[in-house]
Amino acid sequence: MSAAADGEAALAERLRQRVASQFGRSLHIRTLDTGSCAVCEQEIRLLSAPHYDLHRLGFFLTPAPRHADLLMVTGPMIRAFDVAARKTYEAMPGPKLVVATGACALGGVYPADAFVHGTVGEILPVDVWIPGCPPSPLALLQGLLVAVDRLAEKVSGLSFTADGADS
Amino acid sequence: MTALGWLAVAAAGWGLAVLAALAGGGRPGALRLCCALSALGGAAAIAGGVSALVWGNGRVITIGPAEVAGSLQLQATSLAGVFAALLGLVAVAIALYVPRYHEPGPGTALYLAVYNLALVASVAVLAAGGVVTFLVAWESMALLCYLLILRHPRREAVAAGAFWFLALSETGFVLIIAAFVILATKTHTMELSVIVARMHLVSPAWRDTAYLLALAGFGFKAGLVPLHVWLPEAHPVAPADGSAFLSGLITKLGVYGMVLFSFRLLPAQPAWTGLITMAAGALTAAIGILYAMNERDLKRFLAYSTIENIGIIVTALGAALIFGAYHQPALAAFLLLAGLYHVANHGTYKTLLFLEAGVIEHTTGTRDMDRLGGLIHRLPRTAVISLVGTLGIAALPPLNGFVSEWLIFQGLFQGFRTGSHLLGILIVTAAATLGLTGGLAIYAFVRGYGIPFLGMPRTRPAAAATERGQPVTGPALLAVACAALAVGAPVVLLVLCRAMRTVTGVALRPVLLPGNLTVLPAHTDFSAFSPTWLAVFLVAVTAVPLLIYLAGRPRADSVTVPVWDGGMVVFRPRMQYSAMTFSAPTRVTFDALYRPAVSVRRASDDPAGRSGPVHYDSQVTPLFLRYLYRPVIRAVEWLADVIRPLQSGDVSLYLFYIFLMILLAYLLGAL
Amino acid sequence: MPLWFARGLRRGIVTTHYPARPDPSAACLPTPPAFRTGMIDRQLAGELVAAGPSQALHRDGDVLVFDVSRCTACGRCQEVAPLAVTPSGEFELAGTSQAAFVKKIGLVLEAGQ
Amino acid sequence: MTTLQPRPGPAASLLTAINGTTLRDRGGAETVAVPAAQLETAAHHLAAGGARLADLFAADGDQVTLRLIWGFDTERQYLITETPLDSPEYPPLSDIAPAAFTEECEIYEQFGVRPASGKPLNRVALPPHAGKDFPRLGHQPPEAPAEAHAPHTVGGQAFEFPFGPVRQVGVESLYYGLVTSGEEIVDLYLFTWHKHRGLEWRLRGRRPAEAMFLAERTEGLSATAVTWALAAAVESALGAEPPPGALLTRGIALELERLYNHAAAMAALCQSTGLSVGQAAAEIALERLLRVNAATFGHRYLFGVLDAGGVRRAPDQAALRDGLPGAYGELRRAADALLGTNSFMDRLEATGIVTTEQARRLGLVGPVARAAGVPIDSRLDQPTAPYSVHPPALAVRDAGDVLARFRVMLDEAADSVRLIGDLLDAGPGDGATALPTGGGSGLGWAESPRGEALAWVSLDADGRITRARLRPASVRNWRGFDDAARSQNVFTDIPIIEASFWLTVAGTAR
Repeated sequence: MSAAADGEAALAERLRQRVASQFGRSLHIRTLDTGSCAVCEQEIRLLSAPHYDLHRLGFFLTPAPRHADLLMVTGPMIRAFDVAARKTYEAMPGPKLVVATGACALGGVYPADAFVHGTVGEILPVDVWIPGCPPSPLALLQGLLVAVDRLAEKVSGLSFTADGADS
Repeated sequence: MTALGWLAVAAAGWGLAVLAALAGGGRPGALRLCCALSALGGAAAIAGGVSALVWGNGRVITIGPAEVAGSLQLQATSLAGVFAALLGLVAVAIALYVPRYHEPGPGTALYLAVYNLALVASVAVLAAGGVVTFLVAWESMALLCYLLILRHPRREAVAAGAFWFLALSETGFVLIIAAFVILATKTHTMELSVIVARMHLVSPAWRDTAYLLALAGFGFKAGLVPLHVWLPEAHPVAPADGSAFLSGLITKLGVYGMVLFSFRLLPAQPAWTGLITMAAGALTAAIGILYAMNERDLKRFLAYSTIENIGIIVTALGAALIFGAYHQPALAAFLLLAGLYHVANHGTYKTLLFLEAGVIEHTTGTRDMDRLGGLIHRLPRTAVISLVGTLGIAALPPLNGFVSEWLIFQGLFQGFRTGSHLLGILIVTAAATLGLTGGLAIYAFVRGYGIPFLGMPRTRPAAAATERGQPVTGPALLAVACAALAVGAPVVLLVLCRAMRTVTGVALRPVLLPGNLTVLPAHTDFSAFSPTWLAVFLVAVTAVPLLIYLAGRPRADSVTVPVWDGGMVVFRPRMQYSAMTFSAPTRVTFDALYRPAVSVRRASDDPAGRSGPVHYDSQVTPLFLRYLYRPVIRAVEWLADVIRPLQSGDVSLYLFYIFLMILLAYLLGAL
Repeated sequence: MPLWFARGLRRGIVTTHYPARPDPSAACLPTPPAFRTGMIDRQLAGELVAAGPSQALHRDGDVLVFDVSRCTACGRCQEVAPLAVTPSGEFELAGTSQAAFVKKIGLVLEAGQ
Repeated sequence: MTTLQPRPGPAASLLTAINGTTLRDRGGAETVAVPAAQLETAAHHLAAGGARLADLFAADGDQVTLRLIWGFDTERQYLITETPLDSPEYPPLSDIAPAAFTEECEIYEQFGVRPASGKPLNRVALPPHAGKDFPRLGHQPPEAPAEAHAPHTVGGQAFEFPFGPVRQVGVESLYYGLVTSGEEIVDLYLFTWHKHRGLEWRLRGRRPAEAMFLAERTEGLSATAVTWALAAAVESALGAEPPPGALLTRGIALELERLYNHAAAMAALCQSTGLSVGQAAAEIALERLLRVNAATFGHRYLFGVLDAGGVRRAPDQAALRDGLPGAYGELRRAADALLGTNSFMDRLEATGIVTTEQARRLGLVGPVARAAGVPIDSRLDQPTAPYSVHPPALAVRDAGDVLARFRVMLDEAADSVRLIGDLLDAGPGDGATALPTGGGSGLGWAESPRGEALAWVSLDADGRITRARLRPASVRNWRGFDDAARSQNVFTDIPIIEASFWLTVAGTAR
């Protein structure tokens, strides 16, 4: 990773700390569908269902980007949607976070081509990545908590290798 | 100098203006001179009106042998004072407005000559001291106004609109003549003041007949429903200053006729005539504003709003008559005063609005609200001045419309003082109707101001509009007058109180103005407010926080981002409220009145292949034209066909007709 | 409304205790694979990469690069080599930098190399 | 046990009418060659004969070939007419079967061939800025399609209320152009191009196994149905026969999908009517059903269950047997409570009415059509295993309003539970037959929770897809949405109507 990107990452990290300290226990979330298959949306809707009830954690879904501190972006960022995506992001007051949600948004399903950018990061500055196709509500909760520093992210510590193989 | 002297000066000024216009033959210099003279005349008229209000009725001046019926009899009366002052104000404003509105030319010169003559005729109506003088002045005023409307006779709908005006005002004129003839024959005099003195000779039946004839006759000019149809037809086709003159003054002359009869010539009316008057007024107010709500044409909209305001005034007069009949002279005088105050106010801001409508039409080329929009950015001066007028006509504090309407309401709310439960209820019902009207009026003027001035321009001309070179001083003067009539309400009321003492003999001042700028509705135990302090307070309430904000504004770093539009690609003018959609709820609520006919058209309405732009149309049925006037017109045409055989073209036959007429006249004389 | 009130009382609380306590329902969720080091050689790695419909897996010399962020947990690689590739059981995968998702799995080199 | 069999071919009468030739006759789907000159005659003949134009699409070879898929819902089969076009124009089919209009527009923007009638064509899938080099299935049209459905000039008496594409939180992107007179809704049109992912374009050159991965992400909420349709198309093209156990497994997966979708629709209805308690109850049921899915097939939305030629997983029968009754019990109790809540029912009744005539003209499918009194269900009308042996019960209402759709969904949910029981008893299994090599083309279908999902593929000699047509039910039913919204409704009814249609933008934009 280049030094510039390094500085950028550090900057994003500081921003995240700031949001966490300011909105850590009252965070308003706006979702943005940039071409998902409608399943990620279903899982996000379920976050407010009794089984998960994100309000108990101080998260709230808001339809108005003007009130939103965090943008959950799903889908591979279709090029025809650039304008709307940028407008939505600019409509949010700072400091603000962007959470790329689901394999599409992370570039797992569609390669970059004439239809899509491939990843959300191409258009918006992503702070937190939530893999999964779709990410289950539990995974989404964990991602949100990571976004506001109430859970430590653990993926960097995982190796995804099973041991005891050399037998 | 006496009031009549001032009025004479005014007439002289206008007469000179006529000469200047005709002699100048449309040269710019001559036209400016003409306007200057006209303005001077206006100023003189203001002076005359005010002095008539303050110093009371002058004496009757007869020019020519007194015993001859046709001699010219003049008198400045307090009752006419308000109207004379208003006439002056309107004249000054229009004189300031005209030079930039009309492009110089022979047509304009002729038009201005006619207009100044109409001013002379109007002042003659107000100063008439005798029946013949009044009738002659009245008729010439009507004919000159007809010519005013005909400024551009070749344009479509102009002739028709002018004809509506002429036909209805002539019909009214016949009734007015009848009313005067009754009084003159019963009192054997042609002099108004003498008629007043000999009123005891007139039997109640004749008196009430005369009153009703006058009410209807002047109602045509004032625009009482259902006699109002000429206003929405004639106003749009006249030039802006012409429509302003019609709405601001001519309709008020109709009101003057009514007060002349009800408060000067025919004292001690029975309550039922008052009830009829009040009912007609309330009906007029409600119907007027409801029709205004569904007009797209700016000037038709204003014309209907004039009808509404006339209704408010006439309601006040009717209630005054009722109180008079029930021995509440104070309240009667109070309501008359309130009505006259509203006359002055409406004359002021309606003139303003019509003049600005003319500016809008000149800068954008259209009067259709749904083709305007966003003008506040392109015509800032017009927008500000119009806002003053709009706030005034919507009867919102701190402007003048609020003061007079508050007075009228306070008067009506005291209907219980008549002692009769029925009348109390009826009067309060009228008050409720005016309440509805007031609410709708605010709605209508939010629409009438918001659609043209706010939002995005809906057409290219609206986007390209610029107010460079457009008239501003005339409307601005009227805007100042609106503010003055509101803030200076105590002074105005003081003057009107004096006038009331002359007209009704009631000393209102102690019960109306107990001092320190407070206004009471004729009874100390009812309610009170102070227009002046209210204005000061409102200004302070808005200004002080603003100043605090501006002073202590936090210098935090802020970003400016576009309006959140749901991520749309582009926001188009078609995506904003239009005049007709804004008023759609009223069309639904009052559909019994409107009978809207809805039609939806599009290129292909195949449910699967629906394509092409959609055209949605909802037409309001013109009830009065269709169900009242069309039959009348048919009847007249039928009558014309029937009597055509009389005209054989045979001279001897015509001589025979003449002989018959003379015979008839002798017989009548012998009776 | 009393109907709904009564239902609610009868229904009781279903809300998960996550994150305070783990949620049992997580057991059934599809999870990215875990690779047994030492059982995957170049050929198998090639097969795994070919089997994966997403861009999660690619081979870089003697290293199998696994980008967890792009994995859809479709399980196709586990079908290719059920012994060498097993579900990791990890569902808390959110990360704050894309670098954190890239895992390198060393390949066993065949004899003679 | 009775099995539903296709009745003798309806193609016979058509062949005599236009003396065409039968190309292929595969289980329940016959393909007939119709020369371009006789396409209009054929269409008239079939439409008059009561056939339903289920789909219409083009394929690009050395010349553009037009294929019409007709549903013969009484003869229990489909008929495909195949028409090579030698000119850029073809007879206006939307005048014969109005449902074809949207497809005519789609074909125009993808292939540049248009119906002979000068009717203006709307933009459907491709974004406005799609230029010459924008990937298409065929060639760019001579002039770009207009937004003919957008009111360019609204008379001053109505104005356009813009809504979207970024709408409420947690819903898909969709643009409403809502033309209103201030009170009633005059017109409603949709833009979906900002979700067009070019899936049919991406499928070209893929192997069926890879295609399944994208197919289940076409419309994630009916992943099973779309993948089943595609798999069946591939199998019919290559003449493969999946193992019977696998077919039972597919059936189980599809009915589970129907269950959770109807629960989700119920939750959405409650949300749109502002009944939070009902929403909570429905979401409890929904979440439990999704957990049953996860326990049974290892994925909450049943991704990766189906495979070309069979299935990749067998259901965990124990988990399903002891999970489903409780989950469905939640759904049932919530539904009963809702049916007893007047404030809720009043909002549903007589809202968003779709008449039977509209439903037929627009070729609507699924619960929307069935609620409008059109008794079509591809599980019964064009039965394949396992439904030919385990037929579902047809749920039909004829009010056509939101309430009717809601009741249809509830009846279907109950029937799905019964079906799952039967299918479980029949012993579902897994495994897939290896696909034989060699090319061919075929049609596949499945009844998704939203209605009939169709897929048509043609494969080349080494088994790569040359053209795949995916037609989820959403493609059909959105075109009934504006009519439902315009039938004397107010603004606040529109979310209710949208919830009762329960469509996805992803499915129609593809």
